[in-house]
Amino acid sequence: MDTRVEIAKGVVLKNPVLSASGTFAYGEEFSEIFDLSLLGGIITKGLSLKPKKGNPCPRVFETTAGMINSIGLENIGVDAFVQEKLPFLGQFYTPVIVNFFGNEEEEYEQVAARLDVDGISALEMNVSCPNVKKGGIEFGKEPDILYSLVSRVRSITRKPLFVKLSPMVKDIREMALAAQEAGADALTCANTIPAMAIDETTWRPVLGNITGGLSGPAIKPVALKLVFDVYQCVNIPVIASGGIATYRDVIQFLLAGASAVEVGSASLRDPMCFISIIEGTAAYMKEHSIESVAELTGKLII
Amino acid sequence: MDTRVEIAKGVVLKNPVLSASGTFAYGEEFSEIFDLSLLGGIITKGLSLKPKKGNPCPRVFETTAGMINSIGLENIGVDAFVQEKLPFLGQFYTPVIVNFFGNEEEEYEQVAARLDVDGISALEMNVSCPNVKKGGIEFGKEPDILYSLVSRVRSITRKPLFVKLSPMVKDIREMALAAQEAGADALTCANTIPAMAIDETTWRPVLGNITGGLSGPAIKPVALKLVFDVYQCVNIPVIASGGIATYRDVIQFLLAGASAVEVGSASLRDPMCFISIIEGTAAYMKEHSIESVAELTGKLII
Amino acid sequence: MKEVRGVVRDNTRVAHDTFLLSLDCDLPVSRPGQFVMLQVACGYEPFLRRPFAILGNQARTLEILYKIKGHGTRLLAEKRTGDNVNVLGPLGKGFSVHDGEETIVYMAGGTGLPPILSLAENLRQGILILGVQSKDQIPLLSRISSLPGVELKLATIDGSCGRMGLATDVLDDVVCNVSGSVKIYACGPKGMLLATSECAKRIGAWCEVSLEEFMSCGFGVCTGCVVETTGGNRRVCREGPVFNAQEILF
Amino acid sequence: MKEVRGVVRDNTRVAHDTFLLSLDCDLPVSRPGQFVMLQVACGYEPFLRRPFAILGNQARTLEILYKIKGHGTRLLAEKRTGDNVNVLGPLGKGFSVHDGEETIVYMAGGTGLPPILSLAENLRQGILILGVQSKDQIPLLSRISSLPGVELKLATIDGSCGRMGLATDVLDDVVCNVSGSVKIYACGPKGMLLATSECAKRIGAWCEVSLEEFMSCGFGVCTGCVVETTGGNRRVCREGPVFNAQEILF
Ligand SMILES: Cc1cc2nc3c(=O)[nH]c(=O)nc-3n(C[C@H](O)[C@H](O)[C@H](O)COP(=O)(O)OP(=O)(O)OC[C@H]3O[C@@H](n4cnc5c(N)ncnc54)[C@H](O)[C@@H]3O)c2cc1C
Ligand SMILES: Cc1cc2nc3c(=O)[nH]c(=O)nc-3n(C[C@H](O)[C@H](O)[C@H](O)COP(=O)(O)OP(=O)(O)OC[C@H]3O[C@@H](n4cnc5c(N)ncnc54)[C@H](O)[C@@H]3O)c2cc1C
Ligand SMILES: Cc1cc2nc3c(=O)[nH]c(=O)nc-3n(C[C@H](O)[C@H](O)[C@H](O)COP(=O)(O)O)c2cc1C
Ligand SMILES: Cc1cc2nc3c(=O)[nH]c(=O)nc-3n(C[C@H](O)[C@H](O)[C@H](O)COP(=O)(O)O)c2cc1C
Ligand code: FES
Ligand code: FES
Repeated sequence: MDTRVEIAKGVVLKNPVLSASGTFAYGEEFSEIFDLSLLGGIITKGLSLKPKKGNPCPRVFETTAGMINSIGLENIGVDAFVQEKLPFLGQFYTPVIVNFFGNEEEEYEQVAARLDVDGISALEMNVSCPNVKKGGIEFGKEPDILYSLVSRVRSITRKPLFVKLSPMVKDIREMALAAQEAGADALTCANTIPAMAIDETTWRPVLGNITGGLSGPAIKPVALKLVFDVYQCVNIPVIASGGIATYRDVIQFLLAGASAVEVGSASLRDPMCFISIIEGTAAYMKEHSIESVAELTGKLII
Repeated sequence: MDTRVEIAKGVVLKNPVLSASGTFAYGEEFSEIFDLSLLGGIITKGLSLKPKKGNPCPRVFETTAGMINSIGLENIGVDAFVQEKLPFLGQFYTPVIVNFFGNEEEEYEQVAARLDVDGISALEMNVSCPNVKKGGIEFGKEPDILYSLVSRVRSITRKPLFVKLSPMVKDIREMALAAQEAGADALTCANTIPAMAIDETTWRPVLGNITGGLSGPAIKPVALKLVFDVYQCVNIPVIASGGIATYRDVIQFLLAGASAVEVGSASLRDPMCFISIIEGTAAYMKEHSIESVAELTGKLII
Repeated sequence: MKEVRGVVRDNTRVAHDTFLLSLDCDLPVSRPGQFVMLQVACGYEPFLRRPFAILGNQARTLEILYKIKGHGTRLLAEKRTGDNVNVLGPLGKGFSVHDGEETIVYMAGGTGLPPILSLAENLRQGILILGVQSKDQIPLLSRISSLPGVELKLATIDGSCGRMGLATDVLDDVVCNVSGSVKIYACGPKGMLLATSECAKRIGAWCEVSLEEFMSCGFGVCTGCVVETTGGNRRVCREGPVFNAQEILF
Repeated sequence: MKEVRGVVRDNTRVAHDTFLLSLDCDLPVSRPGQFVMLQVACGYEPFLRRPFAILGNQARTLEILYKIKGHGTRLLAEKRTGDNVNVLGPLGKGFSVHDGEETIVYMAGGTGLPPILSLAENLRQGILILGVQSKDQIPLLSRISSLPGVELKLATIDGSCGRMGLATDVLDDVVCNVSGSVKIYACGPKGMLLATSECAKRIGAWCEVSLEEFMSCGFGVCTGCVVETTGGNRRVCREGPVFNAQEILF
C-alpha cells in the first residue's frame, strides 16, 4: 500500500493531505505540535508583492458548522517570506507549495518571479482576487481573463503551477478548462464561498469588511460537486478544498476526482486533525486493499 | 406596529413569512397542524405543464446543518393543481403564490397561461432548470437567456411575477437586473446550491440523481450575501430564501434587503417553526418599536 | 398529526443495541403501523427528525423500540428520565383492519419488529415469525412470547435460538401447514419483504408490507421518500409506510 | 503548546452565571496571562474552540473561571465530573515578570478577572481593584480577599459592595495615594482598558493590558484576532493577549 501521489511533475506528496492556504500561516505554529514532515505537503498563506495589512476586525465569524473570514489576505510579502520563512520550512521533508496573488496581472508575475527559488516545490495561484485594472471583477470569474492571467504567470515560472479556482462562477468547468489550456499543472477546487453575517441586535454586519468567505463542513457538499464536475473535464490533477475534516471526507473527495486534499478550517479548531486524517486515510486504504491513491481518484461508481 | 408588507401591487402579506416551494407541497399536510391563514403567504410546489415523476430515490440526504435534495421537481402538473388543489387553498386568508417551471420557454409560457385564474395571487418562476433547447444550460445562468424567458412569460400573464434566482452564477446582480428589466415584480433570492454526497463505504453517490441542491442553515451566510448584493442594485422587492429557521434570521435578511422571507428546510424538521418565526418577528418589532417591515428592509448600518 | 412534547419516563436497553423508550406524551389515537418523527437533537446535529414506529400509544404513554444505527439514535439513547423529546405524529397510514377468517402471519426482521409487534398486540391472534441475527438481538422476548393468541416462531442466522436461517424459511413452512387462507403482515429488510411478497403471491394470500425509506419530513410535503408502485410514485410517509405488497415495484 | 485531554474533576457555580472548572490535565508549565482553547462540543455546534485564561495550572490541575455568555459556555457548564474536554495550550504570551520596586496595581473587570487573579496569586503583592456590576457577580471572593500580600478593593456599579462606581474610579484614588512608582496590569472591557491606559500614561506608570478578541484558532495561524499597535498588526493570541498598553491603538 502506497499513499504517495505525484501531484505534478516532480512533486510527490507522501500522502494526499495538504494544509490549506491561510489556515497554516508559514508553518511555524503547527511545527510546535507535530512534525510537519508527516504532512503530504504544506501550502503557505497567500503572498503578495508587498506586505499586506488586511481588513479591519472583526475578521472571523463562526457560523453553523463553518466560519466566515475576511482576513483580507494579510501577509508579510514575498520577500520577507523567502528570507525569513522559507529556510525554516526547508527543515521538513515535505513539499512546500506557496500560495500567492496580486491585484493586477503584473503583480502576479512579479510575485511568481520572486518565488522561483530553491525550497519551493510548486506555486498555487489564488485567482479569487479583484482585478483592480478591470473594474474589480475577480480574475477567477471569466474564462478569458483567467486564461490570460495563467498564461502570463506560466511563462514567468518553471515551477509547477496550481490554479485555485473560485467556487461562485457560472460553470466551473469553463474556468477549469481555461486554466488547463493556459498551462496549469493542477487545479485546486475551490476557494471559500462569498457570504456574510449580520448582527440583528446592532443592525450591523458582523465583519469589519462587511462580507467574507464561507468555509468549513457546511460547504463540503458544494465543494464535492465542484471537484466532481472539474475532474470530468480536465486531464490534470485536481486538489480538493472545502470542508474536509475527517479521513472519510478525504476518501469521498478522492472518489469524486481529487488526487489530494487541503485541510483548512477544520485544522483551526483541531490542529491535530491532520494526523488523524492522514492515519485514517492510510488505514482505510489498507483495510480495503487499495494499493495507491490512483485506485481511488475518480473511481466513483455511477 | 404593522407586520404587513406589500410584496407586489395588490399582494399584501400579513407578515413577511412565506412557505418555500417544494417543502410545503400544496398546503394540505401543513393545514393539519396549524391554520394556514396565519402565514404571510403560501408558495406551492413547482408545477410543470404535465405531471412529473421526478428523480430516482434516494432523493434526499442529510448533511451537516442542512440537506441535499434531488426530488427532480415531481409534481402533479398545472391542470391537476388548478382543479384539485387550488380550491382547497382558497379556504385560507392568505395569498397563494404558485411556483412553476419548464424545460423550454414555451413550456413556461403555457404553464403561466394556465395559472391565470382566480385564487392565485402571484407566480414565482423557478429559473434553475436546464433549457433543453439550448444544450441544457440553466435559464438562470445567463442574463440574456433569463431576460428573454422572463419577458416572454411577462407578456403572457397579468399576475405579479416573481423570479427565483439561481445562486451559483458569476454575478447575481446581472441576473437580478435582467429579470427586473424583463418585468419581474419581485426577486426570490435564491434557490438551492448545487451539491453532492458520496458514500465512501459503497463508492457511490448517495442520491439516485448523483447531484442535488444544498439547503438549510448551512447555506444561510451565502444567501444573506446574495440578498444584500441584489437589494443594492434593483428597485423591486427581494424575497429571501436559504437557511431561514428563526425570527433572528428573518430580521437579518430584512436588514440585508429582503421584504419577505421563505422558510423551506427548517419547516421539514419542525413544521411548527412557521408559528414561532412569525411570532418572534412580531415580538422583535414590538420590542424595538419598529412600526413596519419597511423600517427594517435594507436598513443595515454600514 | 400533531406536534407534541414528550417527556422521557424510561429509556432502557432491552437487547444488544436496542432500547425501549417510554414517553409521557399526549399523542392523538394511532393505529398499528403508524409512526412518529422524533426530534433527537436540540441543535442541527442531526438536522432532521428520525422516524420510529409507534409500538404503544395508550394512557398518554408513547412506546418506541429502537436500535442504535448512527448519530441520531445514539443521541436518543443518551436521553434520561425527564428529558424532552419533541414528537410529530401519528404519521402515515397503518395496517388495514383485519376482520376476516384468515390465519394471520406476521413477519418481522431487524428494526421491523415494532410495527408488527404493535399490530399483533392489537389483533391478539396469528403466528409471529421473527428473524434476527442471533439470540441476544431479540428485544422484549418475554413480552412477545406471552402475547395471548399469538404463536411465536424464531429464526436466527447463527442458530442460537429457534430455527437456524431466515424468517422467510419459516414462512414457507408455516404457509404449507396452514389450512385455509392466510393474511400476511410484514416489516423488515427489503430482501425479506420481497421474498414474503413473492410467497404471498404464490399462495394467493393478502399481504401488507411496511416500508422504510429515508425521510426528511415524514408528513408528506417533500416527496423525498417515494416508492414506485403500480399506481405511480407513492410517498412512504403519507400513503404508506404500509402498502399492499402486490402494488410495490420492488 | 500541546493538545491534551482534560478530564473534568469539578465544575461548580461560584457566582451568578460564573463557574469554576477544574480539569485533570497534563498541560505544560504556563505563566499568568496565558490561555487555553477548549473544545466545548463533540460535533460542530459550535464549530470552533473557545479561549479561556489559565487561572491555575499546578499539580496536573488546570483551573478555568468562566462566565456563561452563549452556546459554548452553556455547553461547558453542562460538563460533569469525568467528562472529557480537549485542551490546546498554553497559548499566547503572559504578563511580563515583575522584579522592580514599584507598587503593583491589578485592574480586573468582568471576565477579565481570571488572568489578573492568576498573576496576583503568583506575585503575592500589590493592590487588586475588581469592578463588577453587583455583589452577587463576584466569584471566589474569599479566595481573592485572603490572598497574602494583596489588598482587595471592590467597585460595584450598583453600590452593593465596595465603592459604588467603576474600577477606574478606584484606580484614580489609588494612584494618588501611592508613594513611588506604580506598575499596572489590567484585563477587562475595552473601555476600562482604555481608561486604565490613559491613567498610566498620565502618571508615567508601566502598564500591561490583556486583550480579548474573537479567536478562531488561538495559536496564531489565521490572523483573525489582530489588533493595531504602534508596530503594526499584532495577533492577540500569539503576540498577546498581554500587550504594553502604550502600544495599543485603542
Ligand atoms: C417509517 C419508519 C419507521 C421506523 N421505525 C423504526 C423503529 O420502530 N425502530 C427502529 O429502531 N428504527 C426504525 N426505523 C429506522 C430508523 O428511523 C433509523 O434507524 C434511524 O433514523 C437512524 O438514525 P441515525 O441518526 O441513528 O442513523 P444515521 O446516522 O442517520 O444513519 C445510519 C444508517 O441508518 C440509515 N438510515 C438513516 N435514517 C434512516 C431512515 N429514516 N430510514 C431508514 N434508514 C435510515 C442510514 O442510511 C445509515 O445507513 C424506522 C424507519 C422508518 C422509515
Ligand atoms: C484570550 C482570552 C481569554 C479569555 N478568558 C476568559 C476567561 O478566563 N473566562 C471567561 O469567562 N471568558 C474568557 N474569555 C471570553 C470567552 O472566550 C468568551 O466568553 C466565550 O468564548 C464565549 O463563548 P460562547 O460560545 O458562550 O458565546 P458565543 O455564543 O460565541 O457569543 C456570546 C457573546 O460572546 C462574544 N464572544 C464569543 N466568543 C468570544 C471570544 N473568543 N472572545 C471575546 N468575545 C467572544 C460574542 O461576540 C457574543 O457577544 C476570554 C477570551 C479571550 C480572547
Ligand atoms: C482564515 C482563512 C484564511 C484563508 N486565506 C487564504 C489565502 O490566503 N489564500 C487562499 O487561496 N485561500 C485562503 N483561504 C481559503 C482556504 O485555503 C480554503 O480553500 C477554504 O477555507 C476552504 O477549505 P476549508 O473548508 O477546509 O477551510 C483561507 C481560509 C480561511 C478560513
Ligand atoms: C425538498 C425540496 C424541494 C424543493 N422544491 C423546489 C421547487 O419545486 N421549486 C423551487 O423553486 N424550489 C424548490 N426548493 C428550494 C426551496 O424552495 C428553497 O429555495 C431552498 O430550499 C432554500 O431554502 P431553505 O434553506 O429554507 O430550504 C426545494 C427545496 C427542497 C429542500
Ligand atoms: S419524507 Fe417528506 S414526503 Fe415523505
Ligand atoms: S485566533 Fe487565529 S491568529 Fe489569533
